[in-house]
Amino acid sequence: MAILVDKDSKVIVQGITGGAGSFHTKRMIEYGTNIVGGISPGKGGQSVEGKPVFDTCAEAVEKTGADTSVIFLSAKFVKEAAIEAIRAGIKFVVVVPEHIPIHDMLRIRKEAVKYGARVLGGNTPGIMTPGEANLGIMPDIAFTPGRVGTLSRSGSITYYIADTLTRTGYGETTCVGLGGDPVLGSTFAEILQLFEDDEKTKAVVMTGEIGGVYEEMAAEQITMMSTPVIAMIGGVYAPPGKRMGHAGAIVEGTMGTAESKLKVLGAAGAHIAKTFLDIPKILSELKV
Amino acid sequence: MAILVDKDSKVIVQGITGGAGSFHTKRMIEYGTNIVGGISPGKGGQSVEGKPVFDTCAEAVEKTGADTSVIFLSAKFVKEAAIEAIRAGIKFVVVVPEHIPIHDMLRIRKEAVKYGARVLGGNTPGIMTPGEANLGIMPDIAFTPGRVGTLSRSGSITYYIADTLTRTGYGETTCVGLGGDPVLGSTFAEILQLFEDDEKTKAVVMTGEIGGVYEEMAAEQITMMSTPVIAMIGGVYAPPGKRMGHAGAIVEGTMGTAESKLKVLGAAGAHIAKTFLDIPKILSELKV
Amino acid sequence: MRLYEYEAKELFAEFSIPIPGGKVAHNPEEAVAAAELYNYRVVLKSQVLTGGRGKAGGIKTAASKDDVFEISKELFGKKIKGYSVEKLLIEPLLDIESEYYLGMTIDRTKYELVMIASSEGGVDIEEVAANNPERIFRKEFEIDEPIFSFDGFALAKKLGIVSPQLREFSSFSTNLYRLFTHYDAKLVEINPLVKLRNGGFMAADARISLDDDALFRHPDLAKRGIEKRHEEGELTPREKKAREWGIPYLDLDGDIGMFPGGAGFGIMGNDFIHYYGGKPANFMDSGGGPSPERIAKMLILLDENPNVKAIFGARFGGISRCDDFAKGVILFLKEHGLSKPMVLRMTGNMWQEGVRLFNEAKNETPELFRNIEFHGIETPIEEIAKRAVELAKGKK
Amino acid sequence: MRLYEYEAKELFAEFSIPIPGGKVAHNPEEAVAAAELYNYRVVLKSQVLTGGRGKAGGIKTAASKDDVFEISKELFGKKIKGYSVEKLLIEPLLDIESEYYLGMTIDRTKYELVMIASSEGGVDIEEVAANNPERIFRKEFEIDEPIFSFDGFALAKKLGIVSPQLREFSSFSTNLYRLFTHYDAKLVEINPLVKLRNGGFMAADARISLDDDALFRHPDLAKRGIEKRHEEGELTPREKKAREWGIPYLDLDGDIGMFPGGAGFGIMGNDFIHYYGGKPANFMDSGGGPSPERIAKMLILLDENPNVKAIFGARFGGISRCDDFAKGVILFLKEHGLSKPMVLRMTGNMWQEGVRLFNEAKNETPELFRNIEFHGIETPIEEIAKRAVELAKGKK
Repeated sequence: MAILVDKDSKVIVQGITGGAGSFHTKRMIEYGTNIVGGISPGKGGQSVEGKPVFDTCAEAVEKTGADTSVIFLSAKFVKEAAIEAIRAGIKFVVVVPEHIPIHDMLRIRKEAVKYGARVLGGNTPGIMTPGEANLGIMPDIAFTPGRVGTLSRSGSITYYIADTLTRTGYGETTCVGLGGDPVLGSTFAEILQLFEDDEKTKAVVMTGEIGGVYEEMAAEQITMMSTPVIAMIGGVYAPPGKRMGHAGAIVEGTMGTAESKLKVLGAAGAHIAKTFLDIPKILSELKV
Repeated sequence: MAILVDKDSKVIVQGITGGAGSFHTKRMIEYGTNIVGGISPGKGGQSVEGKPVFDTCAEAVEKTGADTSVIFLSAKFVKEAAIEAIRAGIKFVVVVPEHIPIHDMLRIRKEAVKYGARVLGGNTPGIMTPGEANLGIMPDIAFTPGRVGTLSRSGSITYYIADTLTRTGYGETTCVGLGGDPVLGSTFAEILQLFEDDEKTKAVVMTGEIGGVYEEMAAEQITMMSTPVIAMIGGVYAPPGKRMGHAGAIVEGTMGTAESKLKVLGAAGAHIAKTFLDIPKILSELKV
Repeated sequence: MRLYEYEAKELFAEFSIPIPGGKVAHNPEEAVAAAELYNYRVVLKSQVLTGGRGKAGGIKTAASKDDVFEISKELFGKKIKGYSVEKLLIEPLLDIESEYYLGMTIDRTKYELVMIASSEGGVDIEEVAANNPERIFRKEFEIDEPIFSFDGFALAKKLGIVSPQLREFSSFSTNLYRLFTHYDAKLVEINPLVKLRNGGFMAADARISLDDDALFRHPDLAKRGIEKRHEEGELTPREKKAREWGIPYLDLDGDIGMFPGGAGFGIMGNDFIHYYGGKPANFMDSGGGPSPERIAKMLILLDENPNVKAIFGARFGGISRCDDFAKGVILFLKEHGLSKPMVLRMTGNMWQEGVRLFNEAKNETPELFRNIEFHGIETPIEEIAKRAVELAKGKK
Repeated sequence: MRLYEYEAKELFAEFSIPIPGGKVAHNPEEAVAAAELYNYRVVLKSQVLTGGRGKAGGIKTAASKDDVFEISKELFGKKIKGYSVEKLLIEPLLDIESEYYLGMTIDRTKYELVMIASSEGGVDIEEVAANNPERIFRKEFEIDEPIFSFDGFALAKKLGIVSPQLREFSSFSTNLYRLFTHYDAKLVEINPLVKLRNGGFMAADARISLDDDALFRHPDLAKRGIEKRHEEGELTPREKKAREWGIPYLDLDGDIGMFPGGAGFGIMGNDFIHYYGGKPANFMDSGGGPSPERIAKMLILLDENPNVKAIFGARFGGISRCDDFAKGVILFLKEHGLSKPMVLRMTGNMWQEGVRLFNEAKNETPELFRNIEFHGIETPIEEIAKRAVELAKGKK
């Protein structure tokens, strides 16, 4: 078992004819992801990597039974693309591009709630269920099937965590990139609940960073979980009030500091890791 | 019993400080309608006919427990007023003014559906439950408590029908003016269902006119009713394609003709009256 | 409120819907000047507020300067379904490969906006709907919901538009939708929406009907000369007079002057007169709460109509008040006088005061009231209608 | 993206939010000229992209011509929290009766827009929220929902605004809302929103923060000079250079040059260096999928920084590719050369090709690689961080 995606997910790529879209489509297929087609309005009838291109999501859903989508489009087109997918019946949408306008993300979230769909991102590296499906841009070298779930706002952190879990023999059930944009399609709390419900996931590693409030929002969820959660927060030594690239990493009052996040998560029962190497130590103590 | 309004309805008047608003407030109170206050933003704290004026519907609902509203405002303010009432928890809104923009009525209807409220009008004479409540502009002389419900798109027709029912001893349970505007807050079908559910209403007289589609839409409802329905349609001799004052009276294709309406309603089981005097005859035959 | 084609096309241009271009001409000289740009290969389109111009001979093509002059001369002053042609839209001839239909309106039964598209353009869309319903495609929208490009793509695909043209065609949908919602339209139609032989799509015709009641939100339209307007064909002199007075009035071909309160009973009263063997001379609507002056003017229209042999009067005061009504009738009697027999029923709001005013005036000047038979709520309205028919037939 | 007060007030005026008027001055002479209109009874407000100007002495009042000249002279060239004052907004002094707060922002936890109002204006609203939460009122809105007048009335009433002023005050809410949604704002604040002694309300201050990522929708803003901008205080020379090259870069006070891939690990790597006893000399973000040229420039920034004693390099190819990364490092080595010791770990997408490129280049010109210790996925990143700390401490 896994969460959100597995080998049976029927995946379309929105923006499949673009540079990034076609490059990562090839990679995803090579990993074994069940890519069933792609969308590129005005290019319907073509094919990319042997997969059919459709003009609209509705058509793709009708002809392929697609239930999942990965978006590779420039930020300004993401709102329409995500809403199109959701309205066409896609239940899981992965938004890889970054810099999605905030008001657009609010609208996408509203549609997702209305239609019962789930959105990851924007600015997510994607999601990986090792051995089954790789959606987005994650490098497969770090991942191996196993028993720990991960979720993180950052791509590189996700890779380092998986790398660590793989090297120490725990492996991963599913690795979820929440995304680095300031407003996200899904929250830590929502994804934690999915891991909690997944029998194969014996522990979860969540990594956050200074800025934003999504980490704090996860605390209540963690208190209700039987699956142990290991939490790691970046930015303990970040200079306060200075931008560090990620819009999500601006320190917003005391709520967004690494101290605040670590304190809240620790109090909720999460096991705090400082470096990646702490993770296998904690897992071993927990007898995972 | 009655439908939609009775002596316990707690009624506010939106636009109570205006000319028509204060004039009809006085009339409604004299009839015995339970007017609990009025709305006029910026005039909160005043009083009209001894009733308190509030700035917002929310305040009026909080302080008086109002559940019903009558609107006397110029057309351009109706959208906001109706939505305000609905969002404040008012469950029944009577829109007396005419010429409400169609797009506004669509929005009002959408809000009403969302919040489970009911709207009459625009361009309705209002609603009358004889002996209990008179909301709108109907002249009380025509009405007396009794056992027939009426609904009509026109004010004057409503009065003539009540006049006839009163004179012949049947009297009325509730008389509903649907309104003369092209897009209406409630349909014939919806109000017919309320009469069907009302034990005291032994028969219903519905009167429509050429133009529009609301009469035809009632047919399906009539086939499902145990309460007999008498239908009357104006415009049998109307010159086709010519405007007759009411926007709702423009003949729109064959669907809106008097013949079409009479045919559809007759087929659905309605008893057709040509003049008002036919109504007591039919009631007598039906042993109402 | 229906717009002229050239006005509709101005709004199309504002919303980035491609139009052929062209110019409005008010006389043959302007037509020739406008046609020069297109080397006189033009279509001359009569600007009238009615459909079916083509069949009625209001749209002609020309291929030379002389053509343009002669044809426009012929069209100016022509009447199309009662509308006289005062403006021509001169457009370049289009080289058309195929024709589509794209329109938008309001579905009152479902309280939603609906876009309608068909691959059968340039013909009567209602006939297509009746005979080939499978060629009509609908897409519904909730009010205040935005349209998205993919909605346009989906509709275009249903029409068989293929990939390279998809984006261009579907922009018609999104722009049409924005125009519709922006301007509070009741109907917007592009029929035909043409595909040109050299590629590209264009709105060859344009029809827009706006909601009169929402014009207050669009003061910019008035600046362009798009204002509330008379939409019917030629008016009779009496209809013109009524319009000047702001009274909805229509001449019919009978002999009973109809003086009812409210449009609803106006329509029904018309039927009643027919049921009892009479024929109304007019339709009239007093509007809600008419002033005494307006009431008096309504009676003038009837009394001065030579076709009217008797007047059927009815007033059930609701938003209107019987006292104002009585004042208006008395004003008319005093200042104008009634030359036709009239039977009148008055009841409803303020009826007591109305009756009092009548009695008072009648006591003062009984001769003014000699042609009036007066009734109250005790007499059924049907009796009044019957009596009006009798009076028109000369019965005392 | 934060706007200057005078820019924010321009947008306020566009949305019919009353402002005091006034003018921007770039030197004391302009300040005097601007103040003349108000008989020199003005307030001089430093235009800097930071809060707390008042406490920092950036806002002064004047009552005479000399005052204006002297005060403005003093303010120009002054530094406020690291920002130099280059523009003053000269506004008439207001005769204030009371002060309110009205603001709007996005609640990310609930995915909705939220309007915040308080009768405690002119002070730090966060302090009010902390100390007197009962004086803060919220009204939430779903995205793409319109605001209605009654929303404004309701909020105004909660502040104790009474009937005669209700309509005027509540128009601030509706206009602020429209501005917020129209311009894709993240934050709009009026603090204080003042009630004047002679009646009427006015936005005495204005703060707007827009969403950089939505600026593409508002080309009109660029026409007014409102474009993406640098919002921090004074930049170091290296930060300026990095900005010119488009690289997010921040100087810190340590000695380890940080050359990580991705901002997420950039932040975490900074912590790791601290955990192992070192101190980073900078923060840097490569951005998604950097080109070889960009990679080379990033290394130049570090190698030319005299504070840097060792470089910590990490690349986990995701959207970025290890082959491009390797090309960039090789480009740097060949064209610039590496003068500091560097420990580097590279893995992820296209790592095989990256390793091949490194080996090829190293075979050709081994001397260029003498300062580099290279690792792949087999070495935990913590070991790399530890080694960087060692190298910075001069350990071989």
